[in-house]
Formats: sequence, structure tokens, C-alpha cells
Amino acid sequence: MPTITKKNALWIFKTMLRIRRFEESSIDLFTKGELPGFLHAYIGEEAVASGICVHLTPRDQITSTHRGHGHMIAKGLHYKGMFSELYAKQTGYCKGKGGSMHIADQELGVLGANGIVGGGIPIAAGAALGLKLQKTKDVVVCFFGDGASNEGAFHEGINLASTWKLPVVFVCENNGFAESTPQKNHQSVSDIADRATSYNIPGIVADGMDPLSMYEIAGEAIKRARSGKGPTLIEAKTMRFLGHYVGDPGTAYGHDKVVGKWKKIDPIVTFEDFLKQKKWIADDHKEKLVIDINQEIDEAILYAKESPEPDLEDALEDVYSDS
Amino acid sequence: MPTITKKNALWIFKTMLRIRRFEESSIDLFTKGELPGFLHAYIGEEAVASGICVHLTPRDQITSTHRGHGHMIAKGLHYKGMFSELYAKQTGYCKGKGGSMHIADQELGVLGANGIVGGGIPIAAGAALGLKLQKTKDVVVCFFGDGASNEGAFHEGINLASTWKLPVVFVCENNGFAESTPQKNHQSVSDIADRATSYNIPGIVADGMDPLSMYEIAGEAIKRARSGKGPTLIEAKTMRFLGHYVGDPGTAYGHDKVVGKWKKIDPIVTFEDFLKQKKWIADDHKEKLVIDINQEIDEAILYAKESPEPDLEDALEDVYSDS
Amino acid sequence: MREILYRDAIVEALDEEMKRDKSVFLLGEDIAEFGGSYKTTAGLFKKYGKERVRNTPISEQGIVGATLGAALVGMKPVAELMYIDFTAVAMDQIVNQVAKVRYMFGGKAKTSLVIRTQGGAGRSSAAQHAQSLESWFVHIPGLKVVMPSCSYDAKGLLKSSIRDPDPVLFIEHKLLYLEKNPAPKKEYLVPIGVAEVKREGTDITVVATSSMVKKSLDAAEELEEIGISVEVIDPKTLFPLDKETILTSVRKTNRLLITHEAVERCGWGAEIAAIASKEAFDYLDAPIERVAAKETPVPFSPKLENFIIPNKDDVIEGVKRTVLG
Amino acid sequence: MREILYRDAIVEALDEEMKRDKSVFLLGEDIAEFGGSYKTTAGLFKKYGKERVRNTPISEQGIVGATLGAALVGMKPVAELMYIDFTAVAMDQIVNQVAKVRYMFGGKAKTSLVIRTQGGAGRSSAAQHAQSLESWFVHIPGLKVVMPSCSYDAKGLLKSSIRDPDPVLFIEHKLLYLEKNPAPKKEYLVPIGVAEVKREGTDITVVATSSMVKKSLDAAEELEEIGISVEVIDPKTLFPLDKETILTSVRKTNRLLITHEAVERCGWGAEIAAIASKEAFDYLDAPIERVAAKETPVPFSPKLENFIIPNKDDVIEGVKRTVLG
Ligand SMILES: Cc1ncc(C[n+]2csc(CCOP(=O)(O)OP(=O)(O)O)c2C)c(N)n1
Ligand SMILES: Cc1ncc(C[n+]2csc(CCOP(=O)(O)OP(=O)(O)O)c2C)c(N)n1
Ligand SMILES: [Mg+2]
Ligand SMILES: [Mg+2]
Repeated sequence: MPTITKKNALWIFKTMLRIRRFEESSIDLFTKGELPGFLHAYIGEEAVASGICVHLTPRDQITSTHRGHGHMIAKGLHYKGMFSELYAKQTGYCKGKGGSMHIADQELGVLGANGIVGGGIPIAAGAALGLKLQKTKDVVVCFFGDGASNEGAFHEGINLASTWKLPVVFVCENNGFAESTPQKNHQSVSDIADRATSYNIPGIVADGMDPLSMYEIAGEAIKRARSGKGPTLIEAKTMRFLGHYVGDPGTAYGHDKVVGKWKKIDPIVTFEDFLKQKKWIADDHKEKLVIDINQEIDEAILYAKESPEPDLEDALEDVYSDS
Repeated sequence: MPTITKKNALWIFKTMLRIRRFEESSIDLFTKGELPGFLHAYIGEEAVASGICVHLTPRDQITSTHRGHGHMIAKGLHYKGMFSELYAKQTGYCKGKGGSMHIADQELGVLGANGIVGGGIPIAAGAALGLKLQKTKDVVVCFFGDGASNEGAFHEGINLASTWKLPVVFVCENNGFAESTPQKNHQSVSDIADRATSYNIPGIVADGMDPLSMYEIAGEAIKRARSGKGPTLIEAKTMRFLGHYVGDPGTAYGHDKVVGKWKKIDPIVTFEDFLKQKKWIADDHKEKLVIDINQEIDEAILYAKESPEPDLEDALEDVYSDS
Repeated sequence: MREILYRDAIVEALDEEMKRDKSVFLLGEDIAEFGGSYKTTAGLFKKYGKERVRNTPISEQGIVGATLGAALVGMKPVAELMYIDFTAVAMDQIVNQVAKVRYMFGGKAKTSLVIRTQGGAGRSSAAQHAQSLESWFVHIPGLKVVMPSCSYDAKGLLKSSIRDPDPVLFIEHKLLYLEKNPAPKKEYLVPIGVAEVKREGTDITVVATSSMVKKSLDAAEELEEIGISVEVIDPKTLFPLDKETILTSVRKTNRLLITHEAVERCGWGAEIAAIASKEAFDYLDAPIERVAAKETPVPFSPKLENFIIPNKDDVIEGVKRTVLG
Repeated sequence: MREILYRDAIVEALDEEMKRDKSVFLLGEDIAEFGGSYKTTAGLFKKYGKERVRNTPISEQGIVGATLGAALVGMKPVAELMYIDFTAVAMDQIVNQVAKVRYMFGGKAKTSLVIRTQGGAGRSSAAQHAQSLESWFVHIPGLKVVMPSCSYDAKGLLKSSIRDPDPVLFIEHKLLYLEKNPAPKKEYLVPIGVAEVKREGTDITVVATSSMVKKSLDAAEELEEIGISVEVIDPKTLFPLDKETILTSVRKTNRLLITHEAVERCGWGAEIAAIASKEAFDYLDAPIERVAAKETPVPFSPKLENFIIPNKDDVIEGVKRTVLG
């Protein structure tokens, strides 16, 4: 029986909802043509970021991916800064220069989404090295996908972290697809957790659709990292409910077909049932939460829309510290 | 009891001697200042290349490393072309443009030594893909070191080969050191063969000091590759008897200390005993062989010395097919 | 002549060469059933099957290394790197292996291979998906670098690149994929190393690459109206370079402007400026202008992106500075 | 002034900065007990221990990524990449991550880090161990590129680079390591972005980098004897570039020759030629010369290597061509 407290359980539930609603709204805005660039939605994978980040302090760090909104929200970034960034406004987390794939916030320990698949993995190892050298007890959580686990950067980053016993937790969000390519076509292992063997570190398969599984397994791994025992590789089996990017029909290799089965175990639905069983929430709890979240979203979108675009000169700044 | 034939055993013994004598002579020449550039000697590791290449035909391919002389000789390259290359002469395998780290010969299936650690691994996978698409039964053997097993190229190359079930055998020559750095300081696994788990392929530890161990294990892996069952990762535990490069005292991290123990199991000495036990060679067999080899070496060195240097204009050729 | 999308011209070239030569095959990320991120291999998986149209894992070093290995044993692989930004992930294989094996091996290596990729900004894809890095590769002896600006050249140059015995980096542009312009259905080749005068003029020579060709032709139209006659040259191949076509033009017009989407400093335009300033020294009546991207990473904001990437008006201003002084 | 080996100047700079700032640490292949392939970290492992002088696995992406990650959380890492040729293995981290995070994150990233490496030919190390790739990095906004030519600058510029808030690619030269020349033991800095007139002259300006500085000064000596007065400028920093020092000189001498060990096409010299041909257009009495490596990979043969790499006589010939016409 999981040892989660009511407080943590509610935080996770609320965080999953916050992610889901953020993604739904940004998809809606994107589809209306209000947002430039492209978006990769986290819908379906909310349990992963939420079940892990509940264990983190603002001083702990994360590295993220092109599918990073969920990680950001779970790490505490606010809607206003995020929507403003998607709208490419001056008030965005990156002043409109980064966009969806590069949101970062050093105050809250977000070392950045990343447009390069696997690019964040060695960076996470380095951040963990820095935190270790600074004699903190802080840890780094490194998110990446199944496809990323085939990049050389995955191998080099985890090898370095394991050789130096760095305080980092590697979280592979295995949603079974790399863009259109099914896992079996891009690697011959079915459990990416098995790759931990190459680094002599624990490799654990977690149920990425179950916040409790994520909570328990991540809790252990983070404790291990904080206590100086080194990295862990967690493989969260999950599924994105939508195509690779917003607009992708996801018809290649039958992604659209398999999704249906996963939607039946939507983490938000199943976890609400769990909370109700536990009598930790009332029947209308979710509705109330959603109302608050929606209001916060509406305000944030309004804020973003009304925020000024960057000035042309801004384009020339921030290339160097003195520019 | 190993199933090796007398013929193969004698080939291996002779090949190990040919490698040893080639390296001793080139070290001698280098130390006398006759050879430009730098050399990485294969002395101590002869059993690996010999025990593997005995299974190969000229149509099979290999990729090699900065420590490649042993692989070349085992694959059938002749002394004249090799010494000429070390002397940077027109008659060298690369017309004097490649040198020790880039010897190659497409006729004999040598896709090149490589100055980039790990650089040959994805190339080996690609060659195997080519041979497969051409519907041959030929295989590729890919040599690399323990240090190379930490490069991203190792991961990407083997992942590709395993996903596509390519006819390639990956041979990690684990001599316990990457330049000065002992294995325990560059990775947290002790058996690199364990890394096969990451690709769901067989990973086998072989005794790199024992030609019979290499012969048996390589034979299996090559058979497997030829029959379309895909790649194998062989880890050959071995030791270079000298420093990283000719001139390196090898004193860092006590390489010079550990070597003594390995010299006691010099593959040439132990295999000679085995052959004598088997009554496959007479007592003076080795002396006779060495005399022939020395003569061949002397002729080759003379040939190399007397060969012309490349002309200046040669420097501008071979950049493109028409130049 | 038939009009065709630039991206379909790519598909057609691949299709024709695969039909013609069994040793040609394709590999890259999501190029099979999905048809490629920009649909430049659409339909080929159905037609040629999984052996010759291969989805790879996300591993660019693996892709390029495999491409080289296959070429060394006699195949003619055509690899796709989804974005030119990702060539950085495979840089060792491209520069230290692909470009050098022939030379290092004394001329005996088979290296008939093509690496297709696409660059350029204009879709708010931000700093890691919108670079123009062609000058990196022109700097590396052993590589050929091709950069088509229209459907006709895309098809004809890709076919020539596939038949070329040397490694070719073939750089497409993400904004050109959906541009439709003439290209015959029938078999034809466009030779590597030959530039084209896209428009004749007398007052100034504008050398433009990729997406800047169209912008420069539009600029020339407008400048015509104020009486400035612009000659527009598309080099098509950045290396080998058709120097003579450019120099002949400069010696005629006595003025030169080079424009590309890459940042100015150490961009390919610097090389052209250096060559022309030397070999047409006595012919130049005005300083050579470069119209390039501002020296920043590519920003996400469309407003900022549009500001840092050179456009038609920047070319017009540059021409005026040069011609009117 | 005290004379010191270039490589020892590097050690001294690292030592002083490590003593001064606890957040400075070193990582790289074989830099610890072994002291580095070129002994540029000799003694520091003994002095500062394994936490601050870290041997890495052979994994250049890992090294550079770790360098960036540590910098982002406030450390000041100094990484060593054994050969500039190996930057290709880490190119994604250098170009897509290190160079861009500050900009992509809207200016809020801490990126005070140095990547030390060494380039150049002259030791028969062949095509994968002797390149000069500096122009790649000058082309990338977000990076600073430093290239010291003597012990004094090696020490002073490395100290400035370590203190610099921006990422610096610090390029040493394998043949300079064993050259001994003056550098004070006492604390001093050489500013980034400031060129130096190494020798004054009136007939021609020679801009030379790294190993070509000494060769150019020797050439100037000889040319003096036949009455040609050469001004030699060492930019020291390729970016940010001290344009004014170069242009001022060219406007004085009215002639310019640029020399570096990298191949000519799309090399850094093209950028200088492009800048000077524009900004000193009315001052140039002769075409701008470039004296660079011939356009091939670096051959193993010492005879061929020596032939393709520019030397003193090539500079002399180039100067004569330019001055005597
Ligand atoms: C180095 C690199 N190669 C390719 C891409 C293009 N790309 C973006 S996302 C993606 C798929 C990533 O798959 P995975 O790691 O499983 O993450 P997921 O999208 O499934 O969350 C690819 C190939 C990229 N951004 N970077
Ligand atoms: C990409 C790259 N990084 C670093 C080097 C420098 N280097 C040459 S050999 C070597 C050690 C290789 O160790 P290992 O793979 O174990 O092979 P061994 O020398 O032990 O046979 C290193 C670091 C290189 N040549 N290429
Ligand atoms: Mg995935
Ligand atoms: Mg080793």
C-alpha cells in the first residue's frame, strides 16, 4: 500500500489537472492560429512529471525536452510566463526568444526544455556535478524520451553520472514512439530500464500512467541521489494521447489505434477514483479545481495577449552577457 | 576441449608472431627516429586479432583503431605496404598520406584504422548494412577499446546494428586503460560485455590472452552474424605490455606495475606450450618461424626505405575522385 | 513546363535514382511510412519497401557512420538529417570520417554518398531548428556542398549528387518546400559546380543562395523601376564553386553584393567577397556588400526572427548603398 | 622578463585562477595524474585533488555538456578537449547548447565556462589530429574565440577567459607548447578583444594567428633586408574582433595579407578580407592576399604536411606579390 500523504496526493492531482488544462488551452490557441512555431503536447503523460516533481524543492534542478510543458508546470512555473512565451511576448520566460522548446527558469531550477533530442542528458550530469562540488544536497532530474535513449548523448551523460556517482535521476518517458517510429523499430530492447546495466546503476520500470507508481519509485531514486549513492534510471511506461506535434494526425504505424486503450487508463481519471476511495476529495472536488484553474488560465492568456511584443532591438541582446 | 584444427592453430601462432615482430621492429625504428608521427603498439594483445581474423575471408570487413597494426596483419596486409606507410612513402597502403592511424585496404576488407576513438563503430554497422543489402554472407568485425565504449558512437553504432540485426561482431579490446585512465575511473561496469544488455544482443567475456578462448567465442559470434542472427558484443580482457603510445612510460596510475603480471601470460609463450603439448610443432619451430619473419621484415624495411617519398603534387590529389 | 513543389521535386529525384540504380537506398529519421518531417520521401516506402527506405533510430552519428560504411562497401546511400542544426550531432562522422577517408586511404575509398538536410529560418522554430551552417562544410576539403533554390535545381542537382562519386552535403530550405515552380517530368540532370545567371543586369551583381535567390529576384524587379539594373547569380553549388561565372559578372557590373541567410561573420559570403575583392580588384567601383542574418541565434518570436533574417528590402537597401553610394 | 614554456604558461594560468576562485575546476581526458597529453595541467592534480582536476571518460559530448551543466548552476568549469579535431564529436553541445542557452533563455543563463583545446599541424599526426577549425566557432553567435600565439598571451588570455562571463573557446597550438618566451610570474591579465601590433611597418599589414605570428615576424625580418617594411598584427581574439587596430593599420600601409594555418576557403581570413575590402576600400593599393593551408586534409607525410601548411617563405612570397605587384 503506497505511503503517500493526502497533501502530496492532492498536489499531484492538482498538478496533473494544471498540466492537462494548460495543454488543452495551448492546443486550442495553436489550432486557432494564435501561437507561432510548433507544440508538442504532454497530454497523457501527466502522472510522470507530477509524481516525480512532488519530491523536488525549488533548488533541485531539472532538464527537459521538446515536450516540456508538463515538466515546467510540475516544477512550479506559472501560467503567465509560459503563455507569454508561447505568444512570443516580452513577458515570457525567455522574453519571447525561446518559445515552447526552450522555456527555462533558473530561479525554479529549470535548466531548460531542449530542442535537441538527448541534448539535456549530459547537461543534467554536469548540473549534478556542480551541485555536488558545491556540497549541497540538491539533485537533478533529467527527463527524456524513448527515442532519446538511442542518442550518443544518453550514453555519455549517464556513463559520466554513474562513474562520478552524481546526484541525478534519469527519467525516460517511454511513450512507445519517437515521432512516428514505434519503439520496436528504433531499438531492440523493450525495457529501456535494462540499459542501466551498462552503467551499473539501478534501472526501474515505473507505470507512467499511475502517479503512485511514479511517486514511490521516484521517491526512492531521489533519496538515493540525495544521499550520495548516485544516479538511477527510471523508465516510465506512458503514452501521449495526441500526435507527435499538434497537427500530427498520428496515423503512421497505428499510433492513433493504440492510443484508445491508453486513454482508458487516463491518470487523471484513475487517480481521481483513488482519491475518492480514500475519501480525500469530495465528488465535486475536481470541478471546483478545474474552475479555479480555468480562471487562472484565462487570466494568464489575457495577460499574455496584452503583453508587449519584444522590441526589435531585443533581438540583438542576450547573445553575450554585455550585449 | 577446443575444437581448433592444427592448421588454424598454427595460423594463429604465426600471425601472433608476425604481429609481435612487426611491432617490435616498428618501435625500434621509431625510437631510432626513423618514423614520423606516433605509434600505438599492439604488443600483448596479439591473441585477440589473431584468434578472430582466422575466421575471416578477404571479403569480410574490419574496422580498426589507433592501435591497429595487429588487426591489419591478422587481416592479411603485407609488411611492405605497412612499413612503407609508417615511413610515409609512396608505396605505403595510403601513399604516405594516412600513416599508422589510417592504414586501410579495401581489397583485403580493411575499412581503416581510425584516429577518432569510437569513430569506426557506426561505420562498421553501415558496412554490415551494405553487405546485407547486397545479399552476401560476409560479415564485419569492429575492433575498439574499453575507452571507446564510453563514446556516443559506440551506443549509436551498436543500437543501429542490433535494431537491424546486422552481420557485425563488436570486439571490445579491454586492456584496462584508456590512455592513462584505468577502467574503474572511466566507467562503473567491470565487464563491458554487460553493455550488450542495452541492445538485447549476446555479450560475452573472452580471455584476450588466450587465442583458444578468442577462437571459440569469435567463431560462434561470426557464425551467428553470417546466419543472419545479428550482432554480438565480445569483450576481450587483455593488456598492452607497453605504454599508451611508443615513448609513454606508462607510469600514471601504475600501468607499469600491473603489466608484469600480464606478461607472465604472454599469449605467444602460452600458446607455444599448447602447440608443443599437442605435438603440433617441434621445439625449434618458433625459432624457424621467427627467422623467416625477420627476413621478411628486413626485406620490407629495406623496401620501405628505398621507396620514393610522395611527390609534392601528390598532396593535392585524392581529396576528390577527380583530383 | 509542369509546375511542381520543391519537396516533390526531391521525391521525384529520389524515386528516379532508386529506380535506376539498385545500390541507391535511403535512411533517416521518420522517412519511411511517415514520409519524412517535410514529406521529402513521401510514397517511397510504399514503393521500395523497408530495406531501401529505412527508418533509423534517433542517432545522427549512427546515421552518417552507417551511410559511410555502406558506401565503402559499394552502396550509394542517401541519408536525411532532419535539420541542418543536427549535423552538429554527427559532425565527427561528416568531417573526420566521410570527408577524409578517401584522402587518408590514399584515394582508394568508395565514398559515393549524399547527406540531405534542410536549413533556414522563417517558421518560428527558434535557435536549434533554423540555422544556416553551410560555411562549416565548405571549409572542409573532401565535401561537396549543394544548395538548390528552386524545384528544377532541387531535382536535377539531387540526381547529380546521387551519381557523384564524392560525398555531397545537399542542403534544402524549409520555406522552399511548399513553393511550386517549373521542373520537367522527364529525366534531366543539373551539373554540380555550375552557377546560373538568374537575371541579367548591368549595374551590380547579386550572388544569392537558397531562399535569398527569390528575394533577390524580387528586389531586382523593384530596383528596375528606379533604374537600377541588377544581375542575379545563383551559385547552386557552394563547393566546387563556379568562380568564373561570378567574376565575369563582377567584371561587367563592377559591383558586388552577396546575400545568404547565414550570419555574416565567417559565412560563405565572406569567401566570395575575399575572392572577388582579389580577383576583380581593378574592376570594383564600390565596396562589396554582404546582406546576411544579424549576428544572433535565431529567436522564436516571428517579429524578431523576421528582423534578423535578411529580406527583399535588405537586399534593396544594400544594392542602393552600393550603386548610389 | 622570465622565460617560460607556452604549455607551462597554461598551467600557471589555471593554477592562479583555481587558487583565486573555488568555483573554478578542470575536466578532460587524462588531465589528472597524467597531466594532459601535452602536459598543460601538469602538477595540478597533486595540488588540487581529484574533485577539482577530473579525468573524464572518453566522451566529448559528455565533457562539454557537463561543463555547461556545471556552469548553469554557478561553477566556472574549464574543460580540455585534447584536439580541436574532437570538437566535432561535441559540436552539438558546443554550438546548439553552450553558445545558445543564454539567448534562448532570454539572457538568464550562467555560462561562464572555458573549453580549451589545441590545433594545428606539424607533428605528422595526419588528418584527424592536425586541423585548424577556428572559423567554425567564429561563425556561431554566443561563443568567444581566443587564439594565443605566445606564452605571455597564453597566460594572460586564459586568465581573462576563465573570468569572462561568456563561453570561451580557447585554442592553443601543439607546436607552440614547447616554445619558450617571456611571461611575468606575477599576476596579470591580457584583455579579450584587443589585438596587438607585434611589429610596426609601413608597406603592408600582415594579420597572423597562432603559429603564423612567429613565422610572419621572421618573414618581416627578412623582408626588412630587401627594404620592405611589414606591420604584423596578432588579433589574439578572433571574436570579439578588434577591427579598429587592423583597419587603422591597413589605412596606413594600404596593403593587407592575412595568414593562418586553416585552409583558405571559408577560413577566418576570408572574414578579415571581406571586412577590410569594404571598410578600407579606398585605401587599398593592392589586392588582399591570403596565405593559408592548401585545400586538402592534413597528410601524414612530413614532406607533404610541410608543403600544405603555410610557412615563412609563403608569407614572404605573398608579401612580395602584394607589395612589388
Ligand atoms: C538531435 C535531434 N534529432 C532529431 C530531432 C527531431 N525530433 C524532435 S522530437 C523527436 C522524437 C523524440 O522522440 P522521444 O525521445 O521518444 O520523445 P517524445 O517525442 O516521444 O516525447 C525527433 C526525432 C531533434 N529535435 N533532435
Ligand atoms: C574522439 C577522440 N577522443 C580522444 C582521443 C585521444 N585518444 C587516442 S587513444 C585514446 C585512448 C583510447 O583508449 P581505448 O579505447 O581503451 O583504446 P586503447 O588505447 O586502450 O587500445 C584517447 C583518449 C581520440 N583519438 N579521439
Ligand atoms: Mg517517445
Ligand atoms: Mg584501453
